[in-house]
Amino acid sequence: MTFGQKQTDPTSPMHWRGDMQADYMYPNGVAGDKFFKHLMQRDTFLATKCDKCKKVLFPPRMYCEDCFEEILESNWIEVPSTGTVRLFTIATLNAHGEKMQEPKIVALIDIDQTNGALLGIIRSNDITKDFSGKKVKAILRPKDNREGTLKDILYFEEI
Amino acid sequence: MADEKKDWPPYAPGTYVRESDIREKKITYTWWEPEVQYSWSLGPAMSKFLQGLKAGKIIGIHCKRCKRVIVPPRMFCEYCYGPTDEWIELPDTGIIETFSISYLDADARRIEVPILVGVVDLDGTPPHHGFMHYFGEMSKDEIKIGMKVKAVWKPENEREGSITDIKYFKPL
Amino acid sequence: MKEVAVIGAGMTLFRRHLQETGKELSYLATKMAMEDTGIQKDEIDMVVMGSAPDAFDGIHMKGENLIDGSAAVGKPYVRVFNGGGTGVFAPIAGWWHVASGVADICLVVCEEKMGNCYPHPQTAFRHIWDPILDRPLNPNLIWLFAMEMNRYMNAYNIKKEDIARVAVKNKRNAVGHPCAQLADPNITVDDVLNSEVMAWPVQRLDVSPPSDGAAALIFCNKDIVHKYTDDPIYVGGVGWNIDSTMWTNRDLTFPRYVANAAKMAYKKAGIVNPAKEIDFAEPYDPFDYKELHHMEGLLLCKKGEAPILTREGVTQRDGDLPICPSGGLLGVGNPIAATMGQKVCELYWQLAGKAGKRQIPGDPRVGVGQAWGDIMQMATVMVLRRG
Amino acid sequence: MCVIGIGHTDFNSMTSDIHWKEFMYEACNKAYIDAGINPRKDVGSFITCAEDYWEGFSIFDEFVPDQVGALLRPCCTVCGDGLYGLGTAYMQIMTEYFDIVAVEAHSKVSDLLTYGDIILHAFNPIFDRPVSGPVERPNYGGSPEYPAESPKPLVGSSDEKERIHPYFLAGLEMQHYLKTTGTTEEQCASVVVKNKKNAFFNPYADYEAKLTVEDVMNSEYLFKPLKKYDISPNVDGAMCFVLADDKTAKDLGIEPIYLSGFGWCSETPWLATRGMDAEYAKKAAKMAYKMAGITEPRKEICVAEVDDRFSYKELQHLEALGLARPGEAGQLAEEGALEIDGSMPTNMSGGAIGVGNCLEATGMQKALEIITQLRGHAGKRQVPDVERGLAQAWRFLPSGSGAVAIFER
Repeated sequence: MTFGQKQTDPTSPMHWRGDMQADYMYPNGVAGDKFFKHLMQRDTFLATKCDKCKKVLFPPRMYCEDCFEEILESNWIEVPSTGTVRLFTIATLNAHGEKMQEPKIVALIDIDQTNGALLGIIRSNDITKDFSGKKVKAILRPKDNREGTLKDILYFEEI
Repeated sequence: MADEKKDWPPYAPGTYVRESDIREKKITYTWWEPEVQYSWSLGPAMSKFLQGLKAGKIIGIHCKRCKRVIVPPRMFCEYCYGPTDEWIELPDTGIIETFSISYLDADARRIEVPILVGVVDLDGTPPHHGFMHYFGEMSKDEIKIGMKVKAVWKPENEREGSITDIKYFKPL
Repeated sequence: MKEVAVIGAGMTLFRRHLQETGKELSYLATKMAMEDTGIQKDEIDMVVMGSAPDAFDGIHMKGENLIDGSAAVGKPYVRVFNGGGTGVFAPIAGWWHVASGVADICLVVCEEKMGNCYPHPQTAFRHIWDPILDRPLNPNLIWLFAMEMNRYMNAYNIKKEDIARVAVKNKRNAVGHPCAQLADPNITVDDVLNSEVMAWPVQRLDVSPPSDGAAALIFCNKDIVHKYTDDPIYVGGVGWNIDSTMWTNRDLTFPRYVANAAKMAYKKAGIVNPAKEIDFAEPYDPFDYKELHHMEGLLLCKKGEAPILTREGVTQRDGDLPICPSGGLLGVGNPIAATMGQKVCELYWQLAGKAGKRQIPGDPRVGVGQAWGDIMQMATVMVLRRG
Repeated sequence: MCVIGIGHTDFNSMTSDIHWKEFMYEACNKAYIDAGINPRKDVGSFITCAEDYWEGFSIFDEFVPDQVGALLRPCCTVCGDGLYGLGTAYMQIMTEYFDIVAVEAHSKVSDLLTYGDIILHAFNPIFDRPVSGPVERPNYGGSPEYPAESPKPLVGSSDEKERIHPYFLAGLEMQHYLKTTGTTEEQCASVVVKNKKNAFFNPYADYEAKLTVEDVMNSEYLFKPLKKYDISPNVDGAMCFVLADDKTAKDLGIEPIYLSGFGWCSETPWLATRGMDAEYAKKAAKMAYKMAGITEPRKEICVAEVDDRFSYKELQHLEALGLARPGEAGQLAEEGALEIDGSMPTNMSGGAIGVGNCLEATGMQKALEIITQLRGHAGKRQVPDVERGLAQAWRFLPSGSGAVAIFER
């Protein structure tokens, strides 16, 4: 026996409740700020191109993670807000592990003209469909409602 | 090299953001409120301690090898790494080990009437053994290290098995 | 065991809020250290990340999130953590990667983004307390240090103005540090004593501010150090030590864990008489009294003697034993783990003669840096020396 | 370098009767007694592997020393799986600062009420996390109050009501794995059947079950193609290992198990640019094999415990580790080659599917099984003549990091 005594009385206090609640304000970063400020004005995305490895990084970055070179102002390019579904899944559970009110199609979407991708929700009338390889476009909030976060992309839908 | 005599680090990269830039949305940012809740198991020692508080008692535990009375109690002694097992009821008196006069509350907001808070070194334990609590029925000018104090308990029907079953410690 | 050299360092601006994400801050500090050394990403074998609570950045497993900014994509990468002690512990971890012979070149990056926790990082500090014994009392973090400071003042009969001198010295030392958040060339002891009382005896100017920032450091095996520099700075010894979680079961007067960690490092560095053999020190100074407390813990003076040395000017930059010549946390800022920039990076810059306006006169050969963390219980110590 | 002592608690879905400090103490005490040492005198350094949000403290490191025996001794936290701790211990001993180092890892996940939300909290907050749902806390409570002069600045609010469970990412990755390797869902199901069966022979496993491939295939799709049984359930458990250099082990008169190789590696955290082929495991294995002098892993490794927190992960990892050719693992599972009496016994303990997902201790539980096998103490699940085994860890969603350790007799 590791201890001199163990808990044997199930009516004694057993648990103590607590939390680590706090609220977070994440600045979108130098690259992120540029991306989202652009998205507030236009219906297209921005991406960044690394001079060394020639990859078009998306979401855009201030540096290339592989080459570790800074990305210059001149290497920001505009790309369309469309893409191809690489992978998708039908999520049925919410974060508490309970059934969601309605299942959601979550997809990893390769953004056109880039080497990057974006997670997104696909809205469709037909949930049983195979979305792999399908072309989709981002549906954005009305311009006067955009706030400069990923929430400005409401969802993706098949073209 | 000549330039080594210059300031170092040679430059300080980073983009300063003022609080007003956030308020006025000059920079974009993302908001998130995580849901982070726990329900920690108490185990025998803490369960017994909280039961004791509910009954108006301070419960400690004895380590026979180290000849040490430990409060708050635990199931093992951190000095000899052996198990502890003999429960001891301690008096609710002690001396002020150290204290602070706080003009800030938990969220760093200013308050007018300061909180007197500190560590009580309980009687019947080795020196410097006790727990943190509030002090009351004394002014910020009267409180001092080494002062003898006694617990003021909540009425029995309001106690719920928490450290706050003791309202505060008052001068003895 | 391999001998380990420091070959480069970098750090960012320290401010309450910076626009860069944690990744981007790590990138800026890392890039600066790499340019200082003239090293490419491919030459780095392994990476160590030092970053304090996840609750500041607001990202669970935040070490994982910072990988790409720390030049660690595709490399062995590990994050170490012991609260405020991380600022010196991360370089200790970098040291053992090289000293063990597992890596030849190891990059250490420290990052902190306290501004993410909104409106104030104080919210995250609420969760460092024991949930059963302390949190129901609704404590403020400052209480902890006020209680320790009071105990220390009471034991040795120390006056507040002697403690305030530390804040004045460090905020003045920080003038000339390009990263500094709170440098002030004109601050006086009276300014500190008249500042707003937060939790007596702690006043507004006794405290270092929360900040965003990052720092980086590159360690190299002695066998290949000639490729990068002719004048390397070596790690003499390291030490770390932890005291009991139950801080109300300890005497807070003297930090015995700091003394244990210091003894461990000094023994390995062959230092017998630290007060004589160490030329300058960067003890951890999130509060002004902590610098004094830690000088005593680092065995640089007798118990209760640190305030006297400070009063006599011994600890000034041009004194016999300069303490916190960088400006410390009080002057430069306190992005918990990223204070590696004022602690270990500063040792390197001073010993390499690269400290610019902050350069200690004379020819410093041995310096000690220290950090302190967790709930007043963790000490991390690193001794650097000239080759 | 060798392991001279191991200790662990029982593994249970709930451990309401014991405080997490006492839980850690139990595992550590058992390891010290197994090694025949006194932690207060003999152990040079202590390492705990933990992450703050799993435990519920902003700085978990502060709550560690007392119960592991580290009072006034060198002690630190490594934010990684238990296997990262073993690697750290290896390096610390190699510096010649210490002879004996103790490594502890644990899961007390039953203390945690909001598991899904906490994994979501590990996602990139700007480009990934907002996809999962509303930025506002679904059940508001216990959070900061905003004074009138600085009201709460909210951005990104929407009409969504709930956040998606983060396991959707495993659903995506599984689809990628099935597509690129031609592995079938039935083959993944056979991994579940095997691991749940193995758990019957493991006295500390908590999720043993007698299932058929049909049972697994008939379980509902939660994150298509990921089904209910493909997902490992959570479990509480604590473990401690004591490591020492060869000379110290010899002096103690212990029959040691050697830690002959280890490696670890991280891929980019960006989901957008990360491949989904467990590159981290490939690189970590390469490093570990080099250190252990292994050139043909399939022949030289007798038993393997690989991360199987989702059934397809076991197959994906076996391929990444070079223990199966790309696309071959599913077939091996179907043919029974991964069974205890097969040609490449894998997850004899039951793995995470049979024992449970023990967070940062998952890799440690794998190493525990390998050491038990090497010692010949595995009872009915013992593989005969085990000379060398491999344990592998993954840092779980949403990361692309992992470690590999090789143990020898």
